[in-house]
Amino acid sequence: MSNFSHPYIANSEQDKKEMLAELGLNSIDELYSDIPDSIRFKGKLELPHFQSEFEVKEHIEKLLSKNVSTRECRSFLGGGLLDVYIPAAQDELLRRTEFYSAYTPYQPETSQGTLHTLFEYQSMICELLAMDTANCSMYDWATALGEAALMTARINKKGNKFLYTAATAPNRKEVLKNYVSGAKLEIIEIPYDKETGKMDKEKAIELMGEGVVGIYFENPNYFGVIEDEIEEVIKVAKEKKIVVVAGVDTSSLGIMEAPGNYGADIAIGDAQSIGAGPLNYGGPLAGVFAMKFDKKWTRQMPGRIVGITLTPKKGKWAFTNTLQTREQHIKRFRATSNICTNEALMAMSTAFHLALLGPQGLKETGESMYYNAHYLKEELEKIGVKTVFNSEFFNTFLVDLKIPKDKKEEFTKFMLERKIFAGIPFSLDGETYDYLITTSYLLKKKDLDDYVKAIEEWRNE
Amino acid sequence: MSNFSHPYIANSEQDKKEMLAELGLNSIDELYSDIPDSIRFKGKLELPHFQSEFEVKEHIEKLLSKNVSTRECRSFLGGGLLDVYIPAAQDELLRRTEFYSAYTPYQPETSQGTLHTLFEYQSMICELLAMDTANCSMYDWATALGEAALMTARINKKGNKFLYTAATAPNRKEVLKNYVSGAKLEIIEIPYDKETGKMDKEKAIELMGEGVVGIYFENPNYFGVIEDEIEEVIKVAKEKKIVVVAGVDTSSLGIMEAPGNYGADIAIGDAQSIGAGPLNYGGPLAGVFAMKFDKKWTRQMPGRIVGITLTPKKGKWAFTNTLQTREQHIKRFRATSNICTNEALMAMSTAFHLALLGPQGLKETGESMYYNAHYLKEELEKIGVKTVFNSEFFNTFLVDLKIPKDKKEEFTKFMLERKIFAGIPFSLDGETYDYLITTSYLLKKKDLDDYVKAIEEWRNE
Amino acid sequence: MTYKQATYDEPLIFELGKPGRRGHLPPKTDVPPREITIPSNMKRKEPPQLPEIHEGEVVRHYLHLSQMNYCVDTGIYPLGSCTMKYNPKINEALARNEKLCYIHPYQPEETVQGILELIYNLQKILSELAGLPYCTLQPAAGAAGEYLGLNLIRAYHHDRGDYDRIDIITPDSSHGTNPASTVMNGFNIIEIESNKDGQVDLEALKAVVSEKTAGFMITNPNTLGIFESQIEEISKIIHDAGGLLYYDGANFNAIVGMIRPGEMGFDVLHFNLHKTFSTPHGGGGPGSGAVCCSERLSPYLPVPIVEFDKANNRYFLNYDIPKTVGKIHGYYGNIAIALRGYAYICALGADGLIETSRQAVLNANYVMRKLEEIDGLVLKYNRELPRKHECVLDATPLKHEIGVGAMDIAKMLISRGYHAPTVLFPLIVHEALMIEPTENENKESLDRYIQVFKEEIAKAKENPQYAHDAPYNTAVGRVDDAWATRNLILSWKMIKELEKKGQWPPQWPEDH
Amino acid sequence: MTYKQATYDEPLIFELGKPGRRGHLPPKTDVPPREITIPSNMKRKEPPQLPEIHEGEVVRHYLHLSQMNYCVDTGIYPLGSCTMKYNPKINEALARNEKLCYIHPYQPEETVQGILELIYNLQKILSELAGLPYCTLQPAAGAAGEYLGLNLIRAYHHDRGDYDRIDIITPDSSHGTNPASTVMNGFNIIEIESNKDGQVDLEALKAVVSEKTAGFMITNPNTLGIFESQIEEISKIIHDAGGLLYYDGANFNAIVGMIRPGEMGFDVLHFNLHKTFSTPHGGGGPGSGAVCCSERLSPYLPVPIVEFDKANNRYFLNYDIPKTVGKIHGYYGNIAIALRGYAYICALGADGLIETSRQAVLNANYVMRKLEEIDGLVLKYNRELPRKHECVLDATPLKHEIGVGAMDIAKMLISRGYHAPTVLFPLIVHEALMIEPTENENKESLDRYIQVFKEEIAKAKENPQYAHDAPYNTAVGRVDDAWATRNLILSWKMIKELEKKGQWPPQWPEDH
Ligand SMILES: Cc1ncc(COP(=O)(O)O)c(C=O)c1O
Ligand SMILES: Cc1ncc(COP(=O)(O)O)c(C=O)c1O
Repeated sequence: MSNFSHPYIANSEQDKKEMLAELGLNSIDELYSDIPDSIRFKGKLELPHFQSEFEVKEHIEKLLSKNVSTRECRSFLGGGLLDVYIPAAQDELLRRTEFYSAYTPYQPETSQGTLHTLFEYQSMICELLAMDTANCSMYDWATALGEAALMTARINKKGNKFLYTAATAPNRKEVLKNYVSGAKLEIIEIPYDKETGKMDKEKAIELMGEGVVGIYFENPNYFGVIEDEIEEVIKVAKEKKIVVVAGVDTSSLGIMEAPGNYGADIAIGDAQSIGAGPLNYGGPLAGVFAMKFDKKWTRQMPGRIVGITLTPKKGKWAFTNTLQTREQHIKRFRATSNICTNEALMAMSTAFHLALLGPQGLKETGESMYYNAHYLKEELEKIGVKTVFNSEFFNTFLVDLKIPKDKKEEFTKFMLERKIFAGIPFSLDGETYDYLITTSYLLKKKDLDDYVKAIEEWRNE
Repeated sequence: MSNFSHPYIANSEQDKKEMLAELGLNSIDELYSDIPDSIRFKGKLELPHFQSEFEVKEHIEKLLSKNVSTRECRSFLGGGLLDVYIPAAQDELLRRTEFYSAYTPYQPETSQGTLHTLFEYQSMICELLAMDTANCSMYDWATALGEAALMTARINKKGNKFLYTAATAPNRKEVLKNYVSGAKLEIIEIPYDKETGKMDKEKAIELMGEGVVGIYFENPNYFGVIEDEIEEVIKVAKEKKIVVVAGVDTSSLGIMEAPGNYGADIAIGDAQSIGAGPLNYGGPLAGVFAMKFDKKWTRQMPGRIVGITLTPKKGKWAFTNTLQTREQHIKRFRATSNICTNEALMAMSTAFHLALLGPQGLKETGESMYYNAHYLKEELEKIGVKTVFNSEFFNTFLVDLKIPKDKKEEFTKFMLERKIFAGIPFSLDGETYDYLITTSYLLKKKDLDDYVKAIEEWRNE
Repeated sequence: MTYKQATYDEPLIFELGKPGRRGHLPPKTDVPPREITIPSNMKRKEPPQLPEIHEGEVVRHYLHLSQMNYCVDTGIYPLGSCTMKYNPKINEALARNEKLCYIHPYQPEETVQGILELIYNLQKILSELAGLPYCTLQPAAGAAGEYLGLNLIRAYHHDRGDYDRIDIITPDSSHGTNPASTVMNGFNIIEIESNKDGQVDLEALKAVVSEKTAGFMITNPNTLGIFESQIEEISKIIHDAGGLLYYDGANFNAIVGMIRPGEMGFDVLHFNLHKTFSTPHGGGGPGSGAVCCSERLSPYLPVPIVEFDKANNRYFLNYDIPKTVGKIHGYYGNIAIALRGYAYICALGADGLIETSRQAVLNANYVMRKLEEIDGLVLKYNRELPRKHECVLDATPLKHEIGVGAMDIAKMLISRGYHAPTVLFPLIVHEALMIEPTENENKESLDRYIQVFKEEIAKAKENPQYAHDAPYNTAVGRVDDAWATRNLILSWKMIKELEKKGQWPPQWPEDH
Repeated sequence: MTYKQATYDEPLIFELGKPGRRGHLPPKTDVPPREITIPSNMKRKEPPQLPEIHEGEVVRHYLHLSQMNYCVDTGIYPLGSCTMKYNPKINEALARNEKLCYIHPYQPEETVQGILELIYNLQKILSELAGLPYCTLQPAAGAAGEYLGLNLIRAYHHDRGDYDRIDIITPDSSHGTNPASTVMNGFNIIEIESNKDGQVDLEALKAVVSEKTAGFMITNPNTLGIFESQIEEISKIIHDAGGLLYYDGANFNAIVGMIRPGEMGFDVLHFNLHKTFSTPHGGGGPGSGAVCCSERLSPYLPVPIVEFDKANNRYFLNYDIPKTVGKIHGYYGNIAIALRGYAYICALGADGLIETSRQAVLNANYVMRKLEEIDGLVLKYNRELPRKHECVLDATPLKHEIGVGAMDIAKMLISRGYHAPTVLFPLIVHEALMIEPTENENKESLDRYIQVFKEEIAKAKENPQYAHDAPYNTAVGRVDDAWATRNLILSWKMIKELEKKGQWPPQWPEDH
């Protein structure tokens, strides 16, 4: 390894020699002398290596070139993620190394940039959701759901049942299941109404019996259906001190009501849809976690929280991580969550996005999506294609395509040839696929018309 | 224009109203009341407009998509520009808004970033060229040549003739001609030797008669030929106090001698080849202008210069624009040049690039280019294709192709089909084209082999 | 010497806006507007009170904030356990590729072959480094990796009908996430004390091992920077008891290419790509906590795993893992972060990665030996032992002597424009200063840091109050953490409510 | 109120390196090495003494420097005549497109149709705004545009056999580049005094006009921010005398879409895309100084001009301009800058551009009326006249009263974290404070600036020394420009030589 020199390594051979001399050593090997020889790896590692930055770039770009992006192929995929546009100003801010190459702000006095921005993120989330307090991110919506379930059990010590609706996204259900397994929390599914796609409210009320600590629903739910008949369910939950957790499509909040205004105690979701970042093949995302303020409850929150505090200079308040005694680095096994590294940069990115978008931008993007989806639905109906559920929706609906299992791949290809990602296949009967269609604000009339045309062609084939 | 709101405009309608009220005005129109109605434009402007940033992006990306870049097609084009690789770290620094969105540092105390970096640029240029002082950029090599010619006339007041070699790049000749026209400077071409492609030194010495203020040559010259027989010419110039101006390919300086070490008084070139920036279809570039230190001469330099100075705090020196009394904003028509806005950011970018590259990197890129060119030359010779001049060269040579005028377009297409930009066509006889070939360090053996194969195919067709 | 952190009186962004200003014009559909028929109970009544600011002012606001933030490109950032290494800029550039940014996790597989290949390659690389043949990138961070690892351990025991293994053993030097993940995962945690060498006490370990032992979690080198040299013995004790071994790979930057935990009998390991493999920390995240495991744990891996179908020359997402523990992330993990780690590995190769570790270790030992000389700081646990990528000094003597502890030292360092070490962690060293310089510092940088350390402690000795009043040149002076917890002002909404009650801005206590 | 500019003791980069360190590994050919047969007199003997630093430290060095630099995203940057407007970030992103960056000016035309179309579009747009049908983007900046414009004027006269027209007339309020370009171009300059309204004195103009008049150069609005309302009369006087009219369009941000100089008889005009159309100033450049001209000057345009071949539906570079003045740039100008300007125009459209101008004018007048109220500052020239995008206040009364002039005021402003106006320019106002806020400031920002202006002048009145000692919170205190000129230390090489002579670092004079 003599004369090894690399841009990622600060010291030269010369430095190494000088430092070893000062330490009275002959070789760095001596610093490894305490490691038993028997466990040293003596083989040759099989790893890629490129001689220059340019070649690394070429290699990775060549790999990525095999992908087809939603900028090349019209995407009707949603399911919790949204094909957003990241304004250039947002990306420029994200590229500030002061933000992205900082650690968790353990020394607040020299980290006000991160803290101040995260406080703004928390605040914007609260404004959007009509909540009082938010943490500065979970990994994603799915893990936020897991954490929320666990938190309801910490608040409601006398139970171990957590209700959730069947119209929850399948991937989030999976994570929920995994997250509650340790806490021995039993999760119980509330069915949905086969006609409307909404939560079956009678059933929900029935299930809210002994030992239920929390109830979760999504709005709009996974089928895109707006849950507009939940008043009674929430009323009962409140009476029984069951914590109400709402999962919302954050991108809907320019035109849809905030969960805090219809009774949610805890609201979760993903900030990706409000511009935390692009799709990134599903990560990094930014799990939103917000709640109504209650001093005791807040102390049960998972994740990092930034608060305001005083400095020695009168009048000069500042920001700091607060309630750290809930966290693993202090509380170890008594912590409210194991989360340490979170999605802070994505949270900051969300603040940049929302600051640029403003209330008007949020409203406009919501409207665009709404117009797109409703236009598409009507055009599909004109060619005789119906939606599975006959309810109000925002930007997503389940379209009654009934593609047989063995035709699914052919259908995908057929649509791909027309530069369309057709939607998320979803099987109600186990035999055929309907498609969950989401219309982002990037789609134009022509894209929607092309979709309808493609479906028509498919059916005529 | 009511309720016009745009991200590039700070005030809202509300602000406008408040401000107008404070000014006692009813409308902004009143602030234009002094403009005669007769000259107001009353038509409708025909300008493009897009409703969102996304659409602007789409529009411009769609335009650019019609280009074929040197990342898609192997480029053998040079002629003063080099297909460089810009390290990601350099671009990140260039994206620091503190650098790119600052003005000329008129208030040095709050602009040390720009000044310090420009001083480093000047210093690196001096190290490269073995010069003592450099300005912090001209527009490009061509205008640097024009300015250099004018400067020699300012120094040598008693003449009006400026010599330059015929092996100067045609575009630079054109600019030179234009720049000296006002000063009534006569420019005289020194022919080159038809065998070697070097400056005809006898002729040069002969031309260095009465009234000659400066002499200019390029090294390697436009044909890629190394001017290694100029000692005598320089000696005579020195005796006659004729200012020697050398134009150098800056990318050669890792392996080629610095002009300051073989007698140049002024050295010019373009920093693009040492990474000021990518090709950018020819601009922005960064004209290098450096010279040996001579207090009097330095005061005749064109362009902005950063120097060191003192601050009130003992021991704390700092940077400031110096010798400003040469410049147009102070000296008006007595200024040494009309240049105001220069290419400062490109100069700073050059500093970033050279700081990253270091002496080793500069040497390696030079070597890569040298190896490439010499390999290519030999491989071409193997198929019977010779170079026009039989001299030592760096990374560029003129290859004896003799493509007839009426075949030129066909040849271009033929090479394009093989994903090759064939080089710069150059006609020695006015009837046929030879090609000036430059091999950047981005080319690999396979690219060179493909070039040779293509030529072979062409000749066999 | 002068250092001043940029300081702006920057308001909350909510104080900046004015109705009607626009920061960005988002894309709009050309489908004609229509009535919005969202039922009134679910229709937004009050628009959210987001700021209304033009683009230039948004940029200014966050530019100011950014300059009030220390980062690894500001200077040394030797947070122990955090591996604050340089984040190569090429990685950031590559992560902006549209064919990474704009691909949806549910796209047809034939349209994501590039990213699947990259994920596959990275899985293979990490397996190669861990010496464990299986890998998933699904965990979003290290703690999630631990959680998953524990899932696998439980699934394994349960699958064998072994439901009684509920104990996870870990040394008291372990990172806080280890016990937190353990308990969150439903296990019982047993922490054993470290011995005088700062290593696992084998006797203590033997004493707690039983038929209830599900597994053992260890970081190696541990949070003291000490390599657990008895790792083979530990491995044997646990395996003999029927337990499994979890390797917290957060400290892998000390040993890349030199030790492969799989070869020491470990069953499962997580990597922190945001430590060892240079992906940025982002002021707290995102990370990427890839997990590698042995053959016997592979049946339980989360779905999907990226595999290669040789016959069809095609990468695919394998959901067909019947005994899978399910999912621990909504999709496949932080792929855009993983890509950065992959780029880093490609740039260094095996030799480069090994050299990186060696340099990180050299730097840590160099700093340690120099700082040890300072009167008031001691190297707890066997001071003869070389440390690996980090070391932990104890300022307890100084604290006893003049009342200046690790936190005061931290504040004095940041006054000077250098970041502090991790302080007061690991908990087993009371006034811990945990220093991990990484390979991104050269000798001059370390010497400067050592010098500043010495100068500041000297100043504190002369005047302890100087230490308590630090920091000085940062954007704000020492913040009052206790006040924050007592008052809990956590959002603009809460501020507005305080304002209504006349309680904002806050009153400074008399004695403040 | 607190403001501190970031301050680091940053050495020259040459002091940082150490042999053997690498900052970047450049691409390397796989062609085998060979002996380098460059003749020995032309072979490099000593490698250039460039720094040797690893990537992380290079980034740190320039990061520190960047934070010690004020920019338009730091705050108001009201440099009169400079139009420091916001540089939209989308423009920077677009300029990174590989299909812009990596195209060579000598590529076959069929491979650059995209950029040619963009250039063509922009030429048309600028012509539309100027009211002049021809356009070239070749000039790299405004001064180069002037130079070219003068070329055209000369070519025109010469082409008509009119060799005696050697005078260019310009008001004394003109920008320094106007006379400089004039003389550099071989013309004789005649500067005429402004009248009491700060406008061209028609009588003075008539007095100097003659058969030697080649042309007239004017900025409108002029550098006082005043619109030359007699522009038609001027135009007539010059044209009647056989001269041509040059419009310095650097101040176009006041009048976009409202006035088209071509319609007022102007023959040639340059735009500063780096002012009016938002392209960044880059600490001094690059710019882009597009020139538009009338039919009669078009035969002399520089080669090549981008044109559209309708028959073949193809854009091309037209070199076939027999009477061309040649070239004033090596290639086609600063194309990557022009692209930014084009993007800006596309984002605003006609209505947006017009509104931009109106807002810029409103802001300038607002500031002017508020600052006028300050005792010690006066608005020279007709104070009734509204200004356009900028205004010029004169601090001469203050200077007389307490010895505090425009430069002192500038230094007090930068102490507070706001950039100063242009000072001591135009030369016809002695203690000039030339303020151009642009449309990128909102009312709050202007009010803040006005407030700071007032506060600082009040402080100066209380204690003039405070003003002379400013600035305070900047990275360095007031620099000594005279010392710099006397000592001329212009490169690291010169420093090394001073060092050898024991003259570095510099000695502070006793009285300093
Ligand atoms: C030793 C150790 N283990 C685990 C973790 C947890 O990793 P993460 O923060 O990615 O969840 C850390 C990170 O701080 C660590 O240092
Ligand atoms: C009025 C005026 N004219 C001409 C110029 C010169 O333009 P440039 O700096 O682009 O050469 C300027 C720029 O400062 C200016 O303000």
